[in-house]
Amino acid sequence: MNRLISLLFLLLMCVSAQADQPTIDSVSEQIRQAEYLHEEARTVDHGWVITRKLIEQAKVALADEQLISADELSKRALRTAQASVTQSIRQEEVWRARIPSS
Amino acid sequence: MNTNFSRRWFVKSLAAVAVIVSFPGVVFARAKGAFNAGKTNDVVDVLFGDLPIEESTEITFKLPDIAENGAVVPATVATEIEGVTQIAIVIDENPNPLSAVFDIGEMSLADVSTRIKIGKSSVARAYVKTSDKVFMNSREVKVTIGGCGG
Amino acid sequence: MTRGTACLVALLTTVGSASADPESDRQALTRYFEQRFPDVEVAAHIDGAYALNEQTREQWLAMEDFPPYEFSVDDGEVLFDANFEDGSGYQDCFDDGNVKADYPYFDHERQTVVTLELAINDCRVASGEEPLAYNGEDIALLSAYMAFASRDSVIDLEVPPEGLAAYEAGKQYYYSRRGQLNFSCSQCHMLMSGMKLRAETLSATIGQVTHWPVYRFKWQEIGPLHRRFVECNEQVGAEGLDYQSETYRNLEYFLTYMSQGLPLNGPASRK
Amino acid sequence: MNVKPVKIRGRVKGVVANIKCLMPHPMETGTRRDDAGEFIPAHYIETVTCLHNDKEVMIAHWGASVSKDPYFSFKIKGANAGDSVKVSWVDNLGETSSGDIVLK
Repeated sequence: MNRLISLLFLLLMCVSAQADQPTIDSVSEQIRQAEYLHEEARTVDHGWVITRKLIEQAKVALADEQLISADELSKRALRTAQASVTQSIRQEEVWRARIPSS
Repeated sequence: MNTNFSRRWFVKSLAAVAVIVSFPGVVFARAKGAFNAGKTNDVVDVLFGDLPIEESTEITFKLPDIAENGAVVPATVATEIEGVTQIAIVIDENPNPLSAVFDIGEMSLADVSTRIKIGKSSVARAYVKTSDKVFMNSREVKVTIGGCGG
Repeated sequence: MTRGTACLVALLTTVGSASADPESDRQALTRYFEQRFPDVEVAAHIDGAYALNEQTREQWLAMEDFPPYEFSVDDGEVLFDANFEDGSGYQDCFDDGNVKADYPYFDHERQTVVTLELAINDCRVASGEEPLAYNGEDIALLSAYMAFASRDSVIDLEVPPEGLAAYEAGKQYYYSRRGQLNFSCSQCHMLMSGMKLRAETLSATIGQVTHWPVYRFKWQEIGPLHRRFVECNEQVGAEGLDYQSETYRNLEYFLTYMSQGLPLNGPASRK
Repeated sequence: MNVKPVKIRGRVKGVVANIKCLMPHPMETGTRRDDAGEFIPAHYIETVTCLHNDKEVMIAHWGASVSKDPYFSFKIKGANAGDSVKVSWVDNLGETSSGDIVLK
């Protein structure tokens, strides 16, 4: 299921990259994606503090109609949310390597 | 012993700006000025007036080099010097450098321990007063910011 | 040791064993710390970082001489002795309080790890009392009293087959990187144990749970183990979870097994 | 604040009694703020009086920079088992408490 998310996410990133001028819709969409991926990470105890902060800041900026900074903040929130999901997937595979063997 | 104890106190309390608290049989001075002083020199003036102050290694002044936590720093002042009447602990960099004063009665040894707050890295001083002289020993205490910095 | 063999040894020691059972995990971890700290007794690790740093140990012993958590133990005893509305009391669930060595255990009915804090609330609810908040003062005071009453009893955990999944979940949590800084608990408390992060000496995995609850001078009050889990999470940029959440209980389950056979020495003071 | 008694431990070795005590007290400096950002008023022990068989042997004067739940240890000469030791404090708000033991 996780693998599907990362592919879905990469697809979304390509689509939104083409939209030059941020709009309320494009920014809201990025915030929604960030929230979705952040929840995804939290369900496996891999939520990051920075993601929640960036999402909140993006929402405040959007509410103040600061489109440019809201767009930038939501993109950063999306990147950190994605990084936390990637971390959870990666750790699933590699954590056993850290156990001291007999 | 008791009368001799209070006569010495009576003289001292006249000099210092003191809040006289009625205490059965003993008049004592809280030396308010000393605790409100913002600099070590002012503390020393109020506590010891113009008595000569002499550095001395006769005072065992136990304090950690690096404090585990600035809020609770174990401090011990002990000395074999004869005729000690008072011990004071002063932390230069604290907003109010004077931390504690101990009036040592005849039947007490000059050996006290407590735990004090140190705001930031500072020189700490232990003063030991006899009837006519004051001895002082000092040492550096480092106070670090706690946490792993994450 | 030449650079080549060092890498070889590092490779060998980190090659993970298949899903080993708790006892061989514990033995492997014990060997790791025996090799890393040859002149530190395994049992000494119950003093955490103070077993690995002489200078801070001296200060700590000055604090332990007459520690401020004694008031929490006294207040906890008052709470422990008070009866519930229905006349029963904690004694009916925990005798004289010397029970901490029996926790946490894997509960068959609920198929979950039950910690001492959960058991305290079970006891209250069974007598019609309101459960205590897991981040509240009362439960910290009660645990302080029971930890004190349980001092020197030895951790003797038995992980039943049905409890292996919870044990493995706690183990996975401990060895997984998390948070923005991308650290795992094991990197600090195993690979870097005894070394410093800023002014902090890192304690070893073994002995990490034997002395809770703890009076941290930073908190200026006594606090439970899960409060420390939240703090550690946040220091690597990971979101802290709820006290007594399943993840934290499984983590405590794993860590308690890693201290199997060690004497309890709580409550304790820490910086 | 519900005032709690002073906890005291005393041991006689030879003719010297080593007294250790711990006093529950917040020792607020007056410069700290609570969660709401308001200053917490200064509240600290100002004077500690130590009696041996009801005779004053030591008076300590403390500022607010003595740590919370203050620890204080001192030594008394010419003490033996059966003697009484009492430690009492008064803080800047006029509250007071004490504790006493019989030396063993």
